[in-house]
Amino acid sequence: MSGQILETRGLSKRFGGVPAVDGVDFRLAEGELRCLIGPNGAGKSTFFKMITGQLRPSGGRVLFRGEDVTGEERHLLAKRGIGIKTQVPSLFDGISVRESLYLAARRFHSPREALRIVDGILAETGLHAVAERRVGELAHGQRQWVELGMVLAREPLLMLLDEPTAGMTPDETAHTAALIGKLRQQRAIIVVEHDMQFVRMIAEGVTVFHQGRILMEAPISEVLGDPRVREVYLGAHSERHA
Amino acid sequence: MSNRASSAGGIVIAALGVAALIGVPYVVELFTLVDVAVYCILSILALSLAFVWGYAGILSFGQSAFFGLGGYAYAMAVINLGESTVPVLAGILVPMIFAALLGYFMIYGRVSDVYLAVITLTVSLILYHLINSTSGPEYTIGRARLGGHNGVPGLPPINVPGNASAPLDYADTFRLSLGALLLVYFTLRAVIASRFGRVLVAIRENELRAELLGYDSRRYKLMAFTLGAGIAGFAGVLFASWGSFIGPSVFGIAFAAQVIVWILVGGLGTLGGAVVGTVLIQYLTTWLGQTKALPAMLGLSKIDPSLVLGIVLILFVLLVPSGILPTLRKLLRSRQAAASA
Amino acid sequence: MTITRRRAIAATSATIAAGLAFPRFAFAQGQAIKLGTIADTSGPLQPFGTQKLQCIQLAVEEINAAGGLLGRKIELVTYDSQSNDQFYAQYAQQIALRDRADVVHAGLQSSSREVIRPILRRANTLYFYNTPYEGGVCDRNAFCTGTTPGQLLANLLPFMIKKFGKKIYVLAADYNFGQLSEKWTRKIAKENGAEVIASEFFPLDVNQFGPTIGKIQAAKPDFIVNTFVGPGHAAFYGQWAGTGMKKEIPIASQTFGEAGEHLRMPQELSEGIFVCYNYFEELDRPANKAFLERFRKKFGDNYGYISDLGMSEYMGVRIWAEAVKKAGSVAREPVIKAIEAGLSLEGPGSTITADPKTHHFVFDMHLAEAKSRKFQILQSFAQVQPTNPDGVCDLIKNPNTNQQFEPKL
Amino acid sequence: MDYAAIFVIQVAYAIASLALISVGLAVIYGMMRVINFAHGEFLMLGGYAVILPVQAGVNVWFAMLVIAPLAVGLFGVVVERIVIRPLYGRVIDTVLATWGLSLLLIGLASAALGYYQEGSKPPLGSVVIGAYRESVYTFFVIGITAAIMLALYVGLKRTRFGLLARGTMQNSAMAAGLGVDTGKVYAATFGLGAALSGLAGGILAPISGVVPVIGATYIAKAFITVISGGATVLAGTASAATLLGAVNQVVTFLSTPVVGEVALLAAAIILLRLLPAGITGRLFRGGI
Repeated sequence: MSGQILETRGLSKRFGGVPAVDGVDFRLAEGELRCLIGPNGAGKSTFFKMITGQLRPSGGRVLFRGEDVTGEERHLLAKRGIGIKTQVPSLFDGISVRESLYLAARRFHSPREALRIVDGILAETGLHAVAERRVGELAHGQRQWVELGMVLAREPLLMLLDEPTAGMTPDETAHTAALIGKLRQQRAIIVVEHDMQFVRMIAEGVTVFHQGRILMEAPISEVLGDPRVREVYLGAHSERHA
Repeated sequence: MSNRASSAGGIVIAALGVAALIGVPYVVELFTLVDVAVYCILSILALSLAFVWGYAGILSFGQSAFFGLGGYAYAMAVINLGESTVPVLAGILVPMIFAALLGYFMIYGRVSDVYLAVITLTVSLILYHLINSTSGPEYTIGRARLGGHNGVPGLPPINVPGNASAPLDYADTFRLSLGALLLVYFTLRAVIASRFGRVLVAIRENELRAELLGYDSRRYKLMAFTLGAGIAGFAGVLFASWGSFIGPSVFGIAFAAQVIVWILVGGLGTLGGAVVGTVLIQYLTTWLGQTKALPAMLGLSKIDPSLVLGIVLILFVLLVPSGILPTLRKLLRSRQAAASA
Repeated sequence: MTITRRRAIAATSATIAAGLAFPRFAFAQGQAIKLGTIADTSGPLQPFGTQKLQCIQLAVEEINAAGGLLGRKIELVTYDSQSNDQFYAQYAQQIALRDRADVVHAGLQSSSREVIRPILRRANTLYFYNTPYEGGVCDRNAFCTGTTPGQLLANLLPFMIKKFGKKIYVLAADYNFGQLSEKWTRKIAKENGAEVIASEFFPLDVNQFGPTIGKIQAAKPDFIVNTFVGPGHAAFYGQWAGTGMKKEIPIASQTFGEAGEHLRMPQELSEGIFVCYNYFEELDRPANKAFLERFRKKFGDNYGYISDLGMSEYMGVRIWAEAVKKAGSVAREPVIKAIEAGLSLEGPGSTITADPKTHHFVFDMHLAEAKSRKFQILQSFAQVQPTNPDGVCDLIKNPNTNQQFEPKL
Repeated sequence: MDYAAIFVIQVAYAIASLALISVGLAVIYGMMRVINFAHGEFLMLGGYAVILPVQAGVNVWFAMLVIAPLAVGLFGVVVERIVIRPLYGRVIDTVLATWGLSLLLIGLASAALGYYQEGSKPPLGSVVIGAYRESVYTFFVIGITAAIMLALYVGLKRTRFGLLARGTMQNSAMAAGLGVDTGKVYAATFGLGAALSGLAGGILAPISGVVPVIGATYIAKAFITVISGGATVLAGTASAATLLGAVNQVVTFLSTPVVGEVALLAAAIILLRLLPAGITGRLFRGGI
């Protein structure tokens, strides 16, 4: 058990009777990188929100490093070492990039340490050119980087990344993939992605969500060849266009 | 660059303030001192809301209630004790405790922005109704009667600490008020520049993100709300001492509205704006209470001050939503840019 | 800032002065005498404040037209307190410290009086409170020219008790005026063998009386005594009549008609309400007719009603002017001494005479009933002494007294 | 026993008048998410729209049921166009602008009309209940409030305007895409809320009279009722008015009007702590 950083048991969330996440048993090992895929509305973001305390589960439990953290406050979960980059970037639009990163780093580090971390991240993400600009003025791709940078600055044990490359150019996407590759040396990461190319770039383990449940868990190559997955995607696809 | 400019501004303000503290009582007439003192006191109240609303993002529409609580706490204590040191502290602490309780209720209950605004305003009105119905002799704290609608007249002013027989005279009251204003202004500047203040601004910008980064936003907001209440209470103490009187109208909706107009006119998100807005609007309403010139010009028998306040409020929201100070700064900056181009 | 402010103030005072200047008289050089006043000419108390200010203006104008005082013109300095006691505090400081007024005639509600009285006492500025009130103020710096319970209730209540019975229900405004008036009512009722069976107090913004009307019906009093203040409370009369209780239980009021309510309300609401004041427009006296004529000439016919509220202001200014003449000085001490000599003055409603011990006044009281939108005088009481419970207030013997005495029950 | 009847009638009246003064605010807040701080002054205008015509000889029922809602409703449409529309989506700015409007209207009314309470006797006379008397108008207020709520329910549920309005409020982009003139719908909704406020002010005018600041005595109660009621216009207003009106009047009977009012406000705050989304926040999602 000590090998698991995150475990959920029968985790469920219902909205007005409709299940969005329905009895999910999920395990993630220390240092593991996992991709979550699945059609829109499969429950991936809801799943993330329950892990980070943004939503209170209707049922089931969340264990982080073996401790029950179900329904804990957001800031306490963050304190335990869970960091999240949300689907729509959640940022401090009115303040500068540098200040945003500093506040993220400063929470758990001394001022001197925080400054060092900020400089490192600015260099790593290529944001140093816009470090003094207000976050609200940045282009979409840059905003993604700022949020990613803020999650990194905290140096979490578990990183949840919800569609980190949405709105990025192919170059930026590749850069992100490289960065994630580097990050996984030190921590566990879960990435929600639609871009299969990207998934293939970064991950071996994939969990497929469908209608609030785990459809399958397997290496990427297997998942892509699975007829059920194809049906889920194509089915959902054709439904949307009906 | 802008940082350096603002700290240079700070030094100028500090220097002018100290010069005024020492010099002004010798050059202006007595009444002007009394007048300026009340402007300073009301500016302190405005600063408390400028901080709570502008920096912590808490829509405390009932900020004047803490001012009133401070004034009443001072009044009750000073009538019973005679010496003013403890009453002054009571006037700061009572509103802080009240705000801590109320704030816990609202902030930890995660009441939304607008509801918080309405609840704070309603609490102020509850206090108004409560205090207003305590005219009877049975509502007495020690030797002090709450007085209901009558208010509490004839209060002893603040005295030299430890010496009840040395009450402050008008010049001293002026020095105390201006000194307090400078103290509060620079304290708030320091708070805003500190980590605490920077986190507050981050929470105002995006509470969810701040929490996901591990900051307990509710604790920060509660602390800011409580601090703001203490400052407002301090202003209330000074006000009660200044006029020797505190009455229930400080809890009324009209006074609550005024404080908000001050902030809005001066500019939300600045401290200096709060002072500018207070002085302008307060001057305007006081003047309207005594002028005959303006109504005569317009062919009216008189002008109701609320009419003018209303027009000012609407015009600012529609046309100058960022307030005087930020708008002036912007104009100045764009002119500088044009000049250097 | 300071400079522009001063300029603005200078401009303002100039306008005030210009409005009052009488070109017909060339006044001796020397500064004008400053008479300061603070009146609620906006906000809910406006109907009272306007009347009071107009009476002061008339008195000042008449004195100036007759050559001023001691050869000097009176300059009226006016502030609008906007029905807010907080402004009374501010403007009282202003009048005393900046304007350095020679005398202040101000205050409507007892609460506003208690705000400015200590301020003016500290500043040694002579103060006149010209409003009927709950009585008991004992302060050498202040003169109170309005009626007190010993003059009003002490005549109204025995009449009501004799006519209707011994069970009284009191409805009163919830501040010191109402609170102390209720105490006086209980005291005077007891002295006349009657009893207050219940009392209710209402903040000034209360305008719904449904539950109260229910309670009154349950208590079945012989009559009601009210001390209502302001437009909110005036809604009671309509609700009372709407319930059909108007014909069942009569009302005696300590305040009705003082803002001319009987002129504007439907006649059936005011019919049969009993009051007792020291002045009514209806008083059949030549001096009164002449006064009303002068008032109408200045303010037009459409002014509403002048009650004892306005008349007290007029007489307050007049008796102060008389004292200044007698003293030959506008200074505080000689003026106080001149009044304390038992100064007396004939006015439109009554001769008023100073009571040196209490700094209150003696005058005729009249008991009246509202009939066809007029007050019909039923009975008059000549030269009634002001309230001085157990003679505790004696400013001649104890000039340093500074408190408001309350009735002992 | 008769006293109990009077008690029950007064409690029913308190509930009805609370619903009456809140319903206009509830329509505007519930459908548009605009907090109208000038609501009290809309009631005040409704009152004057009855008192002034009646003085000029107009029939009181015509003034109350036709002139007051029409005049204030039209005024609401103008206000929406000038003050509200430029600020859609800026919740706080709307609050501040309508607060300014509130002060402006108080100032205008006191300049133009002053504070002279005209006073009037409610029409319809009185009835005898055992040893007690009660104004018939009290029953009228209870009855007409029920009628207004019912009419509003039918209007929002069954008419084309109700459908358009509800659709626009839920998704204005979608409604615009379907060819609805959303600007008109907003104006009409605000106008409807204003008209209801005018009607309420008119109905209450014969009882409480009208002065320029009368809005202040209603505004806190109306806010609290609407917010305690929650998201739904009718169910929320009705349930909150019932609860708070009953608390208010029962306490008033037991003590004084002031304590009654404090009890109302305190009950509302406790309620909001327990149910932050209001009474109907959970129960009637998507209802009206």
